Amino acid sequence: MDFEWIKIPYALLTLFIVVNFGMLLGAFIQKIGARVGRRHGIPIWQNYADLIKNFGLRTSITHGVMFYLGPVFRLTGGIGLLLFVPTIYGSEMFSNLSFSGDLILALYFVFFGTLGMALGAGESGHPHAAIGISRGLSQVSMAELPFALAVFAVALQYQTLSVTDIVAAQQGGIANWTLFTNPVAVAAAMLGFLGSMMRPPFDVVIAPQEIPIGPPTEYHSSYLALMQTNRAIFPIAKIVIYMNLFFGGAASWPVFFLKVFLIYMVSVIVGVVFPRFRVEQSIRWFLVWAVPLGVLSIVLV
Amino acid sequence: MAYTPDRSQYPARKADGSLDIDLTSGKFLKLWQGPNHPGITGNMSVELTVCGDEVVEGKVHVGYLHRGFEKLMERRTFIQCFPIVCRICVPEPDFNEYCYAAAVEELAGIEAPERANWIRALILEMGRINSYLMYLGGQSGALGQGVIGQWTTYARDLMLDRFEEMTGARIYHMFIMPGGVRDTLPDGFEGRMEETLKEIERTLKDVWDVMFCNAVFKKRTVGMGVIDPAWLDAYGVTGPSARAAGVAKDVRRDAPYLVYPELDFEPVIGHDSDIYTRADVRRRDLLMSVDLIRQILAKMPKDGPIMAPMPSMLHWKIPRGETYIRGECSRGEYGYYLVTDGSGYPRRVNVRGPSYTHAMALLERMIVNINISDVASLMVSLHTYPPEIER
Amino acid sequence: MHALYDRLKALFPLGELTEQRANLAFATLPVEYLRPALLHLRDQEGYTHLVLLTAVDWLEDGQENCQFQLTYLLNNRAENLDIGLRVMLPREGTTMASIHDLWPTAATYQRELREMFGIDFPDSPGVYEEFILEGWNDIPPYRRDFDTLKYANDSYAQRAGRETRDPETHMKEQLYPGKS
Amino acid sequence: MKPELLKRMVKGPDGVEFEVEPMRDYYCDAPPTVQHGAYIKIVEDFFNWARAESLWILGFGTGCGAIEMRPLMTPRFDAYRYGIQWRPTPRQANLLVISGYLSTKTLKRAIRAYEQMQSPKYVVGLGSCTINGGMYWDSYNTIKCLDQYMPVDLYITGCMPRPEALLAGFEDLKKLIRAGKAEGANQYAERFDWYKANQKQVIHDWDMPDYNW
Repeated sequence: MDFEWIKIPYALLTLFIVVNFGMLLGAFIQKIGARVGRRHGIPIWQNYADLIKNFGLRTSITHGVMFYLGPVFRLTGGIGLLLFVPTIYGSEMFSNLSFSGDLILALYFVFFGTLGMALGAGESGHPHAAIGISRGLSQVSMAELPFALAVFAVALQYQTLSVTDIVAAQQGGIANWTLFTNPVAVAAAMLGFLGSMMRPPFDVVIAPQEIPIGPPTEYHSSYLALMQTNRAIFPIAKIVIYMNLFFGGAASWPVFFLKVFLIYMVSVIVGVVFPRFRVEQSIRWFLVWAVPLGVLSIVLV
Repeated sequence: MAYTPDRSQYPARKADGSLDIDLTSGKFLKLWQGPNHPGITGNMSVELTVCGDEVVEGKVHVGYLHRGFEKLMERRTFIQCFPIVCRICVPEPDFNEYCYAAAVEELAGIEAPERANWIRALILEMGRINSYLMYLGGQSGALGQGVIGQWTTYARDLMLDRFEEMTGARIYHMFIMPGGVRDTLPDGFEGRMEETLKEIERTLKDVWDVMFCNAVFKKRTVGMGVIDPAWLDAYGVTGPSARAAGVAKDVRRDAPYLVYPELDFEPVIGHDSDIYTRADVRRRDLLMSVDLIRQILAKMPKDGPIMAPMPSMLHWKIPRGETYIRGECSRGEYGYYLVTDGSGYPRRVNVRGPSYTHAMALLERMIVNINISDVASLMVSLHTYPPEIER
Repeated sequence: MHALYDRLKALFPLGELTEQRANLAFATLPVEYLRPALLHLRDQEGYTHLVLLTAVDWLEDGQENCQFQLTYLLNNRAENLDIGLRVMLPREGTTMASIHDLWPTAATYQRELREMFGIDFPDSPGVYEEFILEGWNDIPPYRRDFDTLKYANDSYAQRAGRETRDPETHMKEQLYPGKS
Repeated sequence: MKPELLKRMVKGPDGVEFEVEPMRDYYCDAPPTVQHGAYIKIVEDFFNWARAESLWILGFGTGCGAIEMRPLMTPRFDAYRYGIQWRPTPRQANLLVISGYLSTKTLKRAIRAYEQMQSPKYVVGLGSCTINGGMYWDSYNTIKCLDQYMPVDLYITGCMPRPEALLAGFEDLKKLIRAGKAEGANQYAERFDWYKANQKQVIHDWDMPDYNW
């Protein structure tokens, strides 16, 4: 297949839409959380103001090259994840740079940002950051395990490593979704999803009452702004993968927005009322509940 | 099958019994929690030496809030002391006013009228509810469950409204004067109070469902931070922490003051002495306070004097003497030791706050061998307020 | 209370009993008998709760009485009785035996006493660490001869415009204007 | 001086020997400098708008005023509506709320936190005790005038100020920021020697524990 240059502006357009959607969705999710606490919560444009302010700060302190590269890696992870997965199924404009083996790449990119943060936060020299990142790496690895198992189950089920093909196989009615054809895999993956969204009960990585606030402790000004941008992109990109693999993908933007919102809400509903696990408790939780489900899903396929 | 750390051998101990901790060995890390740290209750700090995820040594540092009250009161007349004592403990200031007023009255031979005593008991119970509501929010917040804090602070705001209509202030009420109280209850207070109490009960029901029935909360708190009942006397543990260990230490019952002999209540006790039990004892104590307020409002005399006849404030001299007044505040035994020397100024005032013993010796003892994640939760469960440690 | 006093009096040279309330009394004791008395009260009489340990500075009481008073307040919860043991110490170069082995929590009180009054407890753990103050460069602040207002005026910049009035003259002017 | 504060050679876990000098503050060698805003006024105005709409308070309850901060962030008053949020680390915060009296011990930490914050940064003093000492005017351990030690943009009076007063105060601070008048960080840099001299006069023990930030 020839590479078409027009794909690049299209991909950037996707990125633009997703960044804005991520910012608004993030604020909206916070508002929902605030409603549970009987508050109104932040204004919907708050994330933009925060972002501009952080870019507009006049001073910043660097702790070394890796300190700078940490947020960059993280942002790369988010953008890379988004760009190599078809955002809108069947649309020439928004399939981005997907190719036949992109599932493996996507799995790698999910992990990439945390690794980058580990290097950057380690350079910052703050003990809270170091503790946070060691917690983060162990927990993300554990959350990744059921997800990876579920992805393999799905890949085996559809006999392909291309996200586009997996989405194509799920078209034609709700009953064709992996959610119904392989519910065990989806269950395992959704448990992993809870673990990787950094919301309670699995937010011990950034726990403000223990190690405020974990890896990003030393990050400020533009570094923090980069990470905020990533915070808008990365969950959406991750949800896009879940949506494509398990929930039949999206054929148009409205369906996309709706599905992303609903999948996001899963982690929010769980997160808003739960306290957090200690890191070894959460690892044990994944080992006891999520990993057997993942193994079972592979066995069943 | 929980992993239980065994730190009895490691780190090794030096000949004088102190821990042999070499920070440059790379095996230990020094971690400061506070004063600028969201997991710390107020403005204090804990210096942790950790090995892996476990604390091997903890040191509490206080003094960030020291204003020297005990010195300042020595150069103020007895009535000038009255507005500043409440500032010693911020979340539950009324106990300072009561203890100070009662101590002065006792040494000066004044007896507060009965109705004033009822109003005092009412205020103290209202303050206790505030303090417990704040605690519940803090305890769940320390474990990352922020929404409970929102609900309880909302309920606390309602109680602060009742305080405001009664005393005119939200936090520092300056209501319990030596000799009586400043004012009577406003019109229709009982009805509005009843609504507030109902709302608090509703909130507590939600808190029970979301916090105490929550599997993760149980997992983090059951069996954590156990106070051995043998430590109670050694470390001067009082209040809910002692009651959670199965000892019914409650000054309201042990050494009744104000109108408590006429009220019908039983000290709440728990048995497991862990963080969960301490939280539960406080929750049930809160419900008991709600009940006590209803009893007080029902049994209270509706008229009568609220101030005893007082000598001229400008020339008020109290004969030489010393006394100790105690009361059961939400954290434990709160007391004032007042010494007078016959002049118009107190010779010495010493405030015995329960946090003084809980947050220093007891916390340093309990913090060893727990996970870094549990430090905040443990500290909140002892319900410490730094201002009363250092005054 | 008197029964307890008589029992104690048989064992220790106790001073006169000051009965403040039916359930609160104070008695003075020579320094060397303090520890056995505390032990006796704790182990035999059920006074297991150390309520507080604090000091009073009797600076203005003339030369012979110019000393520190240490108060050890013990509580018997079962019978609702409190007894305060007073110990008089000289004001200068004071050292005192520590009781942290009887009540571990006493170490905190002793740290505070050393810092705020300058009463030394040489055996008490951590007693020489700074407790509340940091970098203090004057005499211990709770001593009566320390003047807090003078120290505050010397050390801190005061904002202009604060007035301090004598309550008596101010009230007179407010209530009876014109009559001095 | 404590023995661990002396200059000495230590051997690291990797076997390399190096010299440490704990009393030297490794990160604070350079005094702060005056930072100018963007050259184009409209850009600076835009940034100022964003700064005003996104006030991140450092979660440092220095005194009793901190107790009214909690109602401020909860249902009754809900300051999140106005773009006010907590930030647990000074690196990310840009508003330091001195909530009440400062003892000299806390002042040292507050100055450290202030210097760690990124410019532009703002200071709000709560309560009469930050203005002239308030109730503690004759106390030997609290400072009386906050603006002697750090540049204060706004005082909120009261003992203690009610949450409504705090909200009104923050709205006023926003106006100041939008007008470009809240340049405390630059003021601190310009008069750095004066501020340092004042601080040193009050804080006698500059030995800072090995803090995490």
